[in-house]
Amino acid sequence: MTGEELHEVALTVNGTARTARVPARRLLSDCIRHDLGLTGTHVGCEHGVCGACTVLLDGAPVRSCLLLAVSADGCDITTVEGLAAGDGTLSPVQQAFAECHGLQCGFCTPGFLTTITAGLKANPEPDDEQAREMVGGNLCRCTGYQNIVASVHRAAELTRAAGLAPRPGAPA
Amino acid sequence: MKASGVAVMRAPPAEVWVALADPAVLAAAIPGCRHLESAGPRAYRFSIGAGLGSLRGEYAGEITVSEQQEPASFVLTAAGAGGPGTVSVRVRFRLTGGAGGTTVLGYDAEGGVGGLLAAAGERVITAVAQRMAADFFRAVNRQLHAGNVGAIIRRCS
Amino acid sequence: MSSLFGARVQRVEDDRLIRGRGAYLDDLGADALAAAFVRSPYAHARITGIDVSAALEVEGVAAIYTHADLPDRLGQPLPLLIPHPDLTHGRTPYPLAKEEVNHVGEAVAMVVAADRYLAEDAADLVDVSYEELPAVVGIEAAREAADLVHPDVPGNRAANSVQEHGDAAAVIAAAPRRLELDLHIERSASTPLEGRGVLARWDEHAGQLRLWTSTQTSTGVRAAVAARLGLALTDVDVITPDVGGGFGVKIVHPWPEEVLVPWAARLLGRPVKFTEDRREHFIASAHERAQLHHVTVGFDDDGRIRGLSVRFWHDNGAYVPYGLIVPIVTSTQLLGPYKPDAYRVEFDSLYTNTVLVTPYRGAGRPHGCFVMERTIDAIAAELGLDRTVVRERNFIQPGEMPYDQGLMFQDGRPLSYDSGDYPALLAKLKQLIGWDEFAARKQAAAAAGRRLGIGLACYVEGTGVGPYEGGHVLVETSGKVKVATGLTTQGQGHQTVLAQLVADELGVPLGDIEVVTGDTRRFGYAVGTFASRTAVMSGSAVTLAARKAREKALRVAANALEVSADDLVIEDGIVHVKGDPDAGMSLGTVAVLSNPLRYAFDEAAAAATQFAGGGDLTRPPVAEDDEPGIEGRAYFSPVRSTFASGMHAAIVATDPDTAEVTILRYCVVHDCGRLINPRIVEGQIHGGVAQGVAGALYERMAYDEYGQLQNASFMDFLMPYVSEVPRQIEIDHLETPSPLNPLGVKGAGEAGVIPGAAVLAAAIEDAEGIAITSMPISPSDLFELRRGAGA
Amino acid sequence: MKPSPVGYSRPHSVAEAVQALASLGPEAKVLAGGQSLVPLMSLRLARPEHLVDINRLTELGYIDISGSNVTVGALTRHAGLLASTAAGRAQPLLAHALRCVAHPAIRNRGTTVGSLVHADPAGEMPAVLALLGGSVRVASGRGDRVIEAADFFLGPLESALEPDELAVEARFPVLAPAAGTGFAEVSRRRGDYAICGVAVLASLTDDGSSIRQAAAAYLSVGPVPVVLDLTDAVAAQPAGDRAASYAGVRELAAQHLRPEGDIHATAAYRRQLAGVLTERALRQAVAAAAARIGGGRS
Repeated sequence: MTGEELHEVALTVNGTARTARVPARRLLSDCIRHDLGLTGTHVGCEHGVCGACTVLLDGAPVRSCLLLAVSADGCDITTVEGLAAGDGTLSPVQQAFAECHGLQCGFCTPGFLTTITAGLKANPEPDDEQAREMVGGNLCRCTGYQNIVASVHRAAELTRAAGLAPRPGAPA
Repeated sequence: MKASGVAVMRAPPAEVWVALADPAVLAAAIPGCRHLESAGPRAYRFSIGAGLGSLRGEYAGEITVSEQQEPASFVLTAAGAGGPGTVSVRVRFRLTGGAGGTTVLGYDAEGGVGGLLAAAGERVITAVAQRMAADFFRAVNRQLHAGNVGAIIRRCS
Repeated sequence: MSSLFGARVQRVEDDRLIRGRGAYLDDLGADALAAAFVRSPYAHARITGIDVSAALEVEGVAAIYTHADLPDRLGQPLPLLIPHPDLTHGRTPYPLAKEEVNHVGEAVAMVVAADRYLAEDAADLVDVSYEELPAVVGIEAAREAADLVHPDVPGNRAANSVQEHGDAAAVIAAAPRRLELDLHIERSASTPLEGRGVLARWDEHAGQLRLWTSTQTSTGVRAAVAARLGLALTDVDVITPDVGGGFGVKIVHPWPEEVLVPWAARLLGRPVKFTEDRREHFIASAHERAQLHHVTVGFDDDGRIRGLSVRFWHDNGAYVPYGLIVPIVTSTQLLGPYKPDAYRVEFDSLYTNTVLVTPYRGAGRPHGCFVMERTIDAIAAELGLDRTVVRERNFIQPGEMPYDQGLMFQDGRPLSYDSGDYPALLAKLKQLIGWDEFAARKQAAAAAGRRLGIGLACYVEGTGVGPYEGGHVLVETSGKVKVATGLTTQGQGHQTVLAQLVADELGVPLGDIEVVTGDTRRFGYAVGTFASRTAVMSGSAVTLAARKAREKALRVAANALEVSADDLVIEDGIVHVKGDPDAGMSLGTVAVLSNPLRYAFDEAAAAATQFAGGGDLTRPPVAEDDEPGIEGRAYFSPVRSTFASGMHAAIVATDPDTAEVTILRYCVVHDCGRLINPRIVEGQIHGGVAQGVAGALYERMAYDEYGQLQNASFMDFLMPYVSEVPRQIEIDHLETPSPLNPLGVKGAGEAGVIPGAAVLAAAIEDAEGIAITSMPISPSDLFELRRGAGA
Repeated sequence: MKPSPVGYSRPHSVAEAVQALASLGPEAKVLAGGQSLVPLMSLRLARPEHLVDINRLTELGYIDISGSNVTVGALTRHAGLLASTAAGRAQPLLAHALRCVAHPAIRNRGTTVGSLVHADPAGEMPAVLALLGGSVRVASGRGDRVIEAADFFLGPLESALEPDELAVEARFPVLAPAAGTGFAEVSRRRGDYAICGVAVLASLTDDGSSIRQAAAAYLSVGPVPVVLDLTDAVAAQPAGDRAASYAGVRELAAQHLRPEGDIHATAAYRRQLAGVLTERALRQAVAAAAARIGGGRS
């Protein structure tokens, strides 16, 4: 078998321009983890069910294991490493998870953090049903989800308190 | 995994029986069959490209025919393996005369897939199997209709 | 400084993890070669040939190994970890299949290549020819033994085991009333979100191996790998990185990959990594739970159980590396908080051509609880008594503690309960869920066309199993405290809990304490993380170690301050005279003084050098019976397990049309002795309950008759999302301290999962009026039961 | 679980795309959202030789509501269509069904046209297209053609597309004035493929007093979406009356559907669900239609 053709992929990851040369079949999750070395994004099933690999693609949560890196060329990607402020201050969602014991083994956590971050932008004041819906596509084996849902509410609270909530009508 | 059904063949049981025993007919009728050769009495070696939509794979294996009660019933057993995994199926065919010189061909298939295929989920696999069965009978019908049966009978005599 | 014992302290683990700075196995070894495995597509087959020539052509392939390539020690079957006299026919797998494969997914060849993509390409091209053999699938088939999994194991029977106290048969025969039940539990599995994984680096010059593995026992892996590769323990380091959940499956060791990967790394002189993918985890790791039980019970008109006889059959899969632990736990823990006059249990452990069976959170207890609680519900129904009344009448009373059940437990020691108050627990549970008010609510709902049901289940759980764990506490000259224990952690918050204990003992701030687990470089003697034992075992060990360090610190400080150690206290990292915060010194300084120096490396150190003066010049700098430094090492080895207990109750609604089951309320009362950190204990209960619900309503392993797992993906193996678990898990605690350890604690890790199937079966039965004897139960199953019952 | 080697091209126009498909032959696959294709590739169940990635064909990212159709371009993601209030108004069934398509993260990437071409009998959108009698416009070097829903779904995972054809848009007829839609499904977990699902379209007499016509489309009960005319069972049923009995439709569904059993559900249970869900979806549809008429009057 001869060497595969490599494709140049340019991504903006957590605000930084990054490039990688990868074969067409390289999953975005593997590109982020192994080609770019950002191992905070985890892979739990590689068939799009668990949500551990969720990253924000141009602001919207997607399963990075269900995308080919070549197909994401030119996109803006946010991973768990990009959630905290530049000075290291935890984001409201991260802080809420720490306060509410929203994680145990922590393996699925990055997928929840990215998903909720985008979810609260779209809906800053979720009721309980909406909070559960927000995390409804991510699997966690440790927590029984009780404290994850609590973390969503706490994060919304912290966001409001910090006045980080987008103005009504502002683009999510 | 189980599947049952009935197909009406436009020829009397005797002819259908002969057709189903003929490698040439099987080769033409088995969906995606690339190659089918005799491998001893009532046994054939085959290679097929099977699958649906995005889901395709190459398989090679053996078909054996047993429990023959001409022209009423027989059992066809097929086992194959390929890139996506393994397939084994056991089909009991029941031939009964129908109206206007037709044959009502009932089948009860029982099978399983292995390896990667098993992970595809039974939902998809069962669907694939049914689709292939339908195609198979349609093709056999075409063969019977195309007058190939006559030719078959001659070859057999 | 107020005590941290019992405080809802925030976890010290979390900061790294929520920043994406965790270091799980696959996050390591960017420079490593990748391993992929050729696995059997057949449940039972003879290997007639392996052709790797085409695979070797794949660019980037470093090596391909089959059993024929394995050196003597490595070519042997993997160890039988827990031998037992009743395990007369123990069989374990080869690292790579030799002549026969016994389950789909068994490793046949290992490919090592530049990356996992290329390794899988090559694995695809390894041409293995098989001669298929009849597969033995399911307990009935194994029992009939028309076909054999292992030709030299008659009846597919790995073991037959009997335990009895009293003459159960006679007592049952003499009892006024008698019932027989057949009860069935299907397979499920731990399925942590992170699969197994191992990374090995071989240092050619030092002749030493460094191994990272996602395990529940790093010392166990080290011992096994050293033995298989012919290395000294001192030449093998095993480090447990962050582990993405274990729940039992990672206590098994060594997995084939754990010996093959380091072997290949040494052979190739390159680091090698194996990261298990999801499909592999379903077909190549381990499952649990499948058992068939036949119960015969004799009782009186008050519902008091006289004699109980349980005959059950355990599906142990293709091999039994972990011995008989699961069925032994079922057969002993089945008794729960009850005390039949006589009890007999007999089980067969049977081979099938399916993935091997080893402990999954609860480890045999959920089945035992299901059997016992279903039996008691049946007695209540038979007598028309309230289900809680029958339980009360059979409870062991607090005054009877310690209570010896007259059996041998999984640690080879007497099944003797140390403490507990079951009547109090039940009272709390009835209060919490409103047991006595439910009848009215159910009636009202029925009038509105809704079907409601309530159920409860009780359990007793042996936790803190021996033989021992150890702890090491070191005070650095910076005043920071380094704590190490040998067992590993998978997300339970061990670092936080152990730090709380040490902080209390040493009087230092939580933030100054660092706890390391599962690193043989830091602590070489350990057993592992299982049986809810960390708080009991390592908690006690690090506490004792911290006390030693404290004594030493006080002694050194007393000398320096020229006061009696009895007059000293340690607060906020400062050793000072009681009531006089100024007359003291920092623990860091004490650490400096405890270590007589020739060379100064900083200001503080200078104070301990030989010309700094002070000290009695007629005595050696370090006394004969003393050691430099402020540290303590201690081991805790209890005489036997401590027994936690709990009771769950649930209210469900069943849809009359779709047979869907909705959990309206789920209540837990729980007694794990003294609570070190209630927040963490509640988190453990939440996760356990979710797994209990999963095992009751969603998760099963759907094998077909060919031994193919039909749902080997998260698409068809229905691990619950948030939408499938109870909205709220209501928890109340009772604390009956254990007399068996210095902390008075009991294990809490597995408790939540144990009564799940029993509680929900009872609630569904109550809603439907149809006997529920097999779990899990899907809406389709319930619909078919209704049809059968003509409902 | 990594895909096998695959070639890749990324056309920037429909013309380029169909040219690529024509030259690459039958083993080439179109990559749109990839939410079905990529996992099959990772499991190595799908091993296309070449991928034609249409994610740069932004010209196909449209939702056009004009006259009688909601027309959805091949690059319109489920989430985009779900978010379109205009589309929701013109054909409410789209939103009803889309909410049941997997989870938001999947809908953010998956395309509606892609899910039609994938032709999964358990998919929601094929049933919707079939019920509404919509169509799919496909392009190839041989020119464009429009395939009616009735001819589009050949079998499980098999649509009427030729290997060299690219589906460029799907057309969903808008909702008629006196009509309403309903959608109901039962899945084991929220977001899973449904064990059984039903979409219903019902129209009332002009005065809204009774049902004129009703039809249902089913997912997961056959190799392709099954459409069933319910009119006989419900015609002349009073629409407003909550107590109206729709037992007839349960009968009808039970008679006409031949679902299969699998590891999640027996055939009998599926048939039961088909009946129950038909009635539930019908009630939604009738209520919606009545509301529209009421709203129209006021």
